Amino acid sequence: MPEPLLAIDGLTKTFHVAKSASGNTRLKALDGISLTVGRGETLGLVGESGCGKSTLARTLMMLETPDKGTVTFEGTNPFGLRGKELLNWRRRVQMVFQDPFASLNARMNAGDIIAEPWATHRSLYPTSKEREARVRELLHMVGLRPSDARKSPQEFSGGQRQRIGIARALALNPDVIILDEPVSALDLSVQAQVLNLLNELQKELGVSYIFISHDLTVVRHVADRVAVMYLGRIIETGATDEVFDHPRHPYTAALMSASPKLDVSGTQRDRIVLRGELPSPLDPPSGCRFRTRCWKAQDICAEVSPEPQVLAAPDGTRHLAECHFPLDSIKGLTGVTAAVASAS
Amino acid sequence: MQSSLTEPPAAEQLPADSRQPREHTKESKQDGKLGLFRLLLKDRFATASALILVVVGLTALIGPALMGDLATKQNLLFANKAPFTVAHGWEYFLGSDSLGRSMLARLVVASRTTLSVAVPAVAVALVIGSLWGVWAGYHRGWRENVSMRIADVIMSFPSLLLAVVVLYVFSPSAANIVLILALTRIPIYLRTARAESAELQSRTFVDAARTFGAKPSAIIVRHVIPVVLPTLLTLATLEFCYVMLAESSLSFLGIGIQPPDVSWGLMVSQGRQYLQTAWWLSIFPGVAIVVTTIAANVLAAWLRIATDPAQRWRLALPRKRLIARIPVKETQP
Amino acid sequence: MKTAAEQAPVKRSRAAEAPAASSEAKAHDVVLQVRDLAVDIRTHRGTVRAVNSVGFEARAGETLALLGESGCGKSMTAKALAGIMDPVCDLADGQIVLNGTDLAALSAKERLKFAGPGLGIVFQDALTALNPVYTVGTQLGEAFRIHRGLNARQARAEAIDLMKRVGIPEPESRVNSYPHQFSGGMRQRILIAMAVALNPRLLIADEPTTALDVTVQAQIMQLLRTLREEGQMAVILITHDLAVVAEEADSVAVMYAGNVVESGPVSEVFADPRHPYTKGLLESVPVHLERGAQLKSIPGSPPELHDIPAGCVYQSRCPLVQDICRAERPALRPVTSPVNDADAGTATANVPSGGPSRPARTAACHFSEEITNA
Amino acid sequence: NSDAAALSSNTVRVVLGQEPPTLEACESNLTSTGVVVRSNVTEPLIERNPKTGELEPKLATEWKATSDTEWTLKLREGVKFQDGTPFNAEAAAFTIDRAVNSKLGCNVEGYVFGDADLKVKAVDASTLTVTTPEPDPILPLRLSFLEVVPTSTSTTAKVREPIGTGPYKIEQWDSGQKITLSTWDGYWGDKPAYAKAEYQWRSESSVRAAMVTSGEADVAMGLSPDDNIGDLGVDYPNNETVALRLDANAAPLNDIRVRQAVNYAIDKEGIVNSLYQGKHKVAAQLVPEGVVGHNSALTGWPFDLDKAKSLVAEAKADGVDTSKQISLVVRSAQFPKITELGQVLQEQLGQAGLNVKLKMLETSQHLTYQVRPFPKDEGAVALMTQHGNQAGDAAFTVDQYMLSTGAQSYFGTPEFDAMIKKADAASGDERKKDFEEIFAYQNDKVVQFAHISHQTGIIGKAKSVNYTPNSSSGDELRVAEMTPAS
Amino acid sequence: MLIYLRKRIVSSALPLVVVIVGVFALARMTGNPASLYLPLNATQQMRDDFTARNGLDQPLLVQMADYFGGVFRLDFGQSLRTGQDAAAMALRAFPATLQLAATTMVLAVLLALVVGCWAALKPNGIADRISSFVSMAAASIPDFWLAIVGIWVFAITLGWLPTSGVSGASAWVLPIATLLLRPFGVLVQIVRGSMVSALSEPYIKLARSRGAGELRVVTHHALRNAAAPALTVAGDLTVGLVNGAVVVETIFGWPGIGKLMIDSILQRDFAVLQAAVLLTAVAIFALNILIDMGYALLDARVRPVTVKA
Ligand SMILES: Nc1ncnc2c1ncn2[C@@H]1O[C@H](COP(=O)(O)OP(=O)(O)OP(=O)(O)O)[C@@H](O)[C@H]1O
Ligand SMILES: Nc1ncnc2c1ncn2[C@@H]1O[C@H](COP(=O)(O)OP(=O)(O)OP(=O)(O)O)[C@@H](O)[C@H]1O
Ligand SMILES: [Mg+2]
Ligand SMILES: [Mg+2]
Repeated sequence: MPEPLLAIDGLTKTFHVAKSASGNTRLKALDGISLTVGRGETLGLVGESGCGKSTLARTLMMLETPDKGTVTFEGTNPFGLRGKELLNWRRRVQMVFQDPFASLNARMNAGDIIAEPWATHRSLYPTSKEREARVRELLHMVGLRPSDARKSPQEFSGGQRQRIGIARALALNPDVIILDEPVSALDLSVQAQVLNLLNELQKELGVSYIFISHDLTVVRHVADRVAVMYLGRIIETGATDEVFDHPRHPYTAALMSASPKLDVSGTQRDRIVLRGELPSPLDPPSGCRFRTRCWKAQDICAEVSPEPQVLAAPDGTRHLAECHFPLDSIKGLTGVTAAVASAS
Repeated sequence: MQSSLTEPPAAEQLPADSRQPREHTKESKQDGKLGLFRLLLKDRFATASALILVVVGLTALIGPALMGDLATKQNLLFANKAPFTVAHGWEYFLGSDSLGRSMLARLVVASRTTLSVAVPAVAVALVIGSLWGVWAGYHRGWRENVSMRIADVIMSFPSLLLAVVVLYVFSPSAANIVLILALTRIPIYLRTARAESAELQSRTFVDAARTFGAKPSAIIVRHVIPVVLPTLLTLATLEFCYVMLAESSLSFLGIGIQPPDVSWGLMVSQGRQYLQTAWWLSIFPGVAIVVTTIAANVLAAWLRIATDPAQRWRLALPRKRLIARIPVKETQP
Repeated sequence: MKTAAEQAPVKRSRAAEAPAASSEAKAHDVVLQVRDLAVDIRTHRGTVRAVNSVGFEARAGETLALLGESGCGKSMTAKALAGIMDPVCDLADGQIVLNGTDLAALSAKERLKFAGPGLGIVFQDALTALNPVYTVGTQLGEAFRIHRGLNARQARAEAIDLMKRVGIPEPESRVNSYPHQFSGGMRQRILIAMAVALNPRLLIADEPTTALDVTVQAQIMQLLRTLREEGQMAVILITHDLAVVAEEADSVAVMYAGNVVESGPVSEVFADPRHPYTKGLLESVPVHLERGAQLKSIPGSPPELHDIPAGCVYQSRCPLVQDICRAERPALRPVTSPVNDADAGTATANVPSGGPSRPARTAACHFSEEITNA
Repeated sequence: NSDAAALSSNTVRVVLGQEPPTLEACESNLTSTGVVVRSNVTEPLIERNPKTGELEPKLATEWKATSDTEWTLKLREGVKFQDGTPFNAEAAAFTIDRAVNSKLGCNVEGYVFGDADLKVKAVDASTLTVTTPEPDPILPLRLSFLEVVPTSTSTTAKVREPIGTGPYKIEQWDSGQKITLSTWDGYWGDKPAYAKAEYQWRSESSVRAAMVTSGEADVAMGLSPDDNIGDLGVDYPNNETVALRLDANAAPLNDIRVRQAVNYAIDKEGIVNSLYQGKHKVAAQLVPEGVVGHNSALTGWPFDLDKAKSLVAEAKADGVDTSKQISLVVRSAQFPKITELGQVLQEQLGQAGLNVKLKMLETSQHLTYQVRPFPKDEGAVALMTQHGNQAGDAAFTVDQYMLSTGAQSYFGTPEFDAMIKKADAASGDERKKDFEEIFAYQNDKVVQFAHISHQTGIIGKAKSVNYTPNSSSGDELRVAEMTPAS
Repeated sequence: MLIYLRKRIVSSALPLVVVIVGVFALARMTGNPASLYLPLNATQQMRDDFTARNGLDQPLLVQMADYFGGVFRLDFGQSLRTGQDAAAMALRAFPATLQLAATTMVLAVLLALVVGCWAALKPNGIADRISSFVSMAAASIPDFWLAIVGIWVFAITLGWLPTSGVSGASAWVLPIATLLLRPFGVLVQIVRGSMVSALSEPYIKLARSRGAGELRVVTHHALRNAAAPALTVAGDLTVGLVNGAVVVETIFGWPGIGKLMIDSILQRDFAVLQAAVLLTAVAIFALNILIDMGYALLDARVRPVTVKA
């Protein structure tokens, strides 16, 4: 296996918060996350709201300091970098933020926003002429007009703003871009435009993406591999089609089935509707974290945390799941639905 | 309702030559200023306020040179002459004071002292308090705690004592009054700036700047200050009023501006003895204070909206009764 | 002018209510009829028309989906129906007939009586739509205090009842919690509970799940379904998720730049779009494609509100554009549908109440007939 | 306000400029203390008649010098203190010892007696001898400042509410609000007309005036001519004199011609007439009429700007740096219209060609300029001083202001000092003449002072009260002299 | 909550010490009070006696140590001026100021709420313009001037109110009216501003969609949300009143702490000054804590139990 561009091992992040009901003040937002991203690859990251996706992204961007675990980018740990080397790392890893409204300063115009990174990385485009040319180029790349450089963020629609965010991330010619729900604020036709853009960039520049999204249809479209998160842990990873077609963790299965399908036949699908709410990350369940909502849970699930198991994938790709009772890969979803129907 | 106020013409109509982006930016900046000015003209109250402030400013700037002598020329036989008559010459149109000096000239000369106390006092407190507060709020942690405690200390410290000390150790002068007023008002800005900055530093666009590797100082300058500034400026205009009043209260207690210097506050304070015999001695400077502060406040309120891209539309909003319906062509089936 | 809800006894048990409601409203009865709705916004560029001659109808026990690009006026329409427009917006024209009463003709004060018992609305952003300083119980109970004159204790009991109804566990203790103590999904449920508190005939849900992940979305949709069936409510669902529309809605109205450009039963519209915009929208969905393949998207962007062209609103992006499109704005006309040919002849843009039980199929395009063939 | 009316028939309400810090008898030379205590609560052995300037018996009936340094006093009998104890020589001796010889640091000690210790002896119950270290012709006058207290009074601490022999006793002191005095039945003299006196205090003179106008007070002290009190205002000469004290230790004031020029440059008539509505009198010396030693022949300096200018020019021609700055040091709010006066003086001296800077200072700062040791490196100082001779004898003025070592004097000459020493030791007419000469000599040869005016005080007085203020009313307001106007 | 309170009180202790040390040092920079308390012709010997008697000849640090030693024994020293216990003087004056400040602020807040809400209902409407003009004028009139005019009009000309003093309810009217004006003027602006933004919040729309009328929307929904900024400013203004109602106290002869403080400053009555400053500083710190608790009452989100650490 080739050396991955970015490797994360055992990453743990705890937030200190005021007391919860049980008196706990430590919120484990990330709990031993291990992942790899290859060069030119797109890793999709899905999971319920609040499971730690954004925290993972922010930790990778060194906006948060992890308690434990390592990040390796081309063999070096970015958290140990200082000065020039740190700046260089900053240049190579960029992020597009979840909220296109909040991540742009409303008092700057689009051109200034896109050019902002160069204020720190002066050597990249030393003359103002070069910078202006590059801004125009970037605007063009993300499908905006050169004249848009003068507009301020509120003059753009949500989709256009997201594109400005992408242009800003591209300004430093990074090797990895972390995209935190880049399309969930967009409507369909704009979403299509943005996805096309990302796709082209990857083809042309060989950028790697970590693509966070709720929308499974979109993830399926863009990602080479998917990681599914639940309460701060990666519970399943594998090649996209493998995970989508043969989910092995009950939660993944539930997620897949909950995703609405554009099916105009009008027939009601059977779907797994999970019982109960996501448990509070402050007081996660013992043993397997999903057991409180899992229809397959047994006594052992409450006692022993499942270890990730390598599962056989029909197409030979690496498929990992963290479950004591992984689903049968052949039965697929139909079997699951039957099981739920009988359980409830 | 299409007025010249509308934004620059749609992008497509601009000269397509994008090889001259510099000119574009220049143009747009001019546009912006012009736009602001036109916007100002649209609001009658704001325009009037701006005019008043300009007049006051000019008066303070050139007035003393024109009227300085007149303001000190005493004539004991001509004391406390009533205003609103030109019988004694134009310079006594606003009457004369208890030493027979021209009220008009004294008001003009006092405007300079007043502004040269109020403006620097507000400016110094604003700059120090804001920068400090922004810095403390951005970094949080002990810097924030220590700063807030310092603010508490200054707030609960009797400013009068400070005034007496400064006037004792140094001498009573406008500069020292500026020093006292600035020092005691720093916490106001400090607190506001800290609160806003603490909130801002958790915003996503600040995080975005961090991911480029921008230094805290650069982020503060680029992202925090421009957002906090309008609030602080509005606060500063309220404070402008406060400082003028504080200065007159110091005069009342005998530790403010000292004659022969003259400020509006001092004039009000000294004129109070004559309220029943020569009302104009304290009414005119009082009116000057009130009018100036109202004008400053109105303009600040306006400016705050006008510089906020998200609120600017409010100003240019046509009144409800003026709505012109846009006719819509439609074919009937 | 009393509504059914107002005449209802002050306190009814939930159990007794459901059958009563369903007897009042027969399934497929037209609950709301909107005709020629127009909304103006006063902006610094002058007054613009954000919503223009919008018409549709909502039926008891059914869901009408409003689809359309961001900024096309969906929320504005919803707010106009609920009578809670921003101060810069004016209802310029049109009728909003709810159960036989034209809300558009009422004064703001008279309208208050309908807010709650007549219609309820759910906003997209559950965090900002709940008042952060009051407990959810207080906010849930308010409708009862206003419209039924209950005291605080009674209102609280009703609030607990409501929370049970929308599936919030342990409502007795959570009724005293503040909005920020709830998760996004629960907040959304509370908003829904608030909207259905007085069993309105019409529920408007403006992007109720956009901020939520799919598992929560599924739960919310199921809740809406249950409530709709229990109370024989008409539901107007605003979303831009075509998959949700496909799964949840009975009929759909597609909006573009303030105009309804196409409407009809979901299955028919999705299977056989008769407006190029609808067609483009359906084609942008990333399904059943090679990974990384180019997605279809509609080129260009919608016209700005102050710059809406004469003629068809979609002309700048339409692949079929002709001279007539630039000259004349096509009206919403019935179109023939292969699925529903029989009704097509009688359908009109605005069906009077008591009309046919199936919603009509309409489109606003000069070439709606050609599209099928294209 | 019928309540107030009923009250006012037997209560006289007085409003003062400030709350007395204490009513301690040995501090009663402080204006705000004395105005309440003196002759109301406590009484002195000997009393000075403010109108005539003569000393009159009070608790002492007779006094005479029994030697150069010894005075013998005969005390009144049958007088009781308000606590019931009898007044006798022991009490009188105790009072003097307590005020003058103790470590209490009484204000009156410094004010009247300097650092001289007195020997006091109670010869019998009603006879007292006082021995001074040096001959002191005005000892009886000095004793008139001592208010007699009983032997039960603390000798280690000052007392806030003294017990005296006066017609009124302290009924209640609501700190910050008011002091109430009520008549004491055991008083040896006549019962006063008012059963009660109530003191309040307001620092704004216009408010004090307003209180009389609105009927909230019967007597208001220390009003300003602009308080618009109309015919409720009563003028009285208050013994205060305003003058500039010129520091001859620095240029340009070290030249007598410049000091003379200062005198010529001030338009005293103009100031008195315009600022003080003609109520003050132009002054030619530091003490007003009525004080022993006042020289009624002195006419003072005329206002003559040209003369002033030429004197300055002369001095300049002789090498005096007349462009050097003179600090005109003024205490803010010392007396009505002082700021205006300061500005007028600055302007007028400026016109004479002097470079004057007005310095308005608060009390404590002003005091550092007023009394020795004077601040160094201040250049020439012209200090505005308001001097009130409460005692009625020029010695109290001259020792302080003119002796070259005087606490408030910048300079003097040996010759002048000798004149003063001689006058101090003299008595009777000779004393009077000596002091008159001294005042004339100062104007002629010394010119440390530029006199401006003798002030007139104004009190506000309601129509319902009969009272005629006199020159000591500001320090000693005798309630017993007030009667209701029927 | 109690833990939070304890924390706040502990963290206020150090600033309090700083305040006292500062006052102590600054006060002594204003010079030896001897000449104020001794007759003008006092001899050097008397001055030295005075200085020694009051411990002013010691090095500053020793004086300070003595003082703090005294404070721990609850002995705040004696007034130079009146010879009374300094703490007793401060404690006697304080309630008068507190009552005045509290009454004024309560009235100012109530009035400002009413006027501010009224103005906010129609931004830029007639009511808004009028109230903003009036409130700005109110905020910029010098208080001593107003006080004197008030006395002239209401006490002398009309005879409705007493000129000054503390006797009877009517004596409160003028001082309060005078003090009220600035807080009122400032608060109207603040209330109006935060009301306008609160009224444009989505939850207000939702309340309307539930059938809440205008009055209910304003009083039940917007007001509480708009109250926090008003609370902050009201707090600062109250601090100003507690610390600096000097002018009004001076004019109306109100025996309050502000007057006591300025007198002590001008009279170099150090012990009283220190006691008064300590007392007001404690009060101000307490006020700040109260205000923070007020926020928590108004808005559950800022309750210390739920905020993120
Ligand atoms: N700064 C912080 N302090 C305390 N807790 C935090 C902080 N940031 C995040 N959390 C908590 O960590 C958990 C993970 O949050 P995160 O934002 O990573 O979720 P997410 O998966 O991105 O959710 P979403 O899909 O809603 O964006 C949540 O429970 C959140 O409340
Ligand atoms: N208060 C307002 N002032 C000015 N313009 C407004 C205002 N509110 C809405 N608009 C404009 O009216 C149009 C319709 O807005 P609306 O909120 O109805 O869109 P929408 O269809 O709900 O979009 P989305 O899918 O993004 O929610 C938009 O172009 C918007 O910019
Ligand atoms: Mg997230
Ligand atoms: Mg919307």
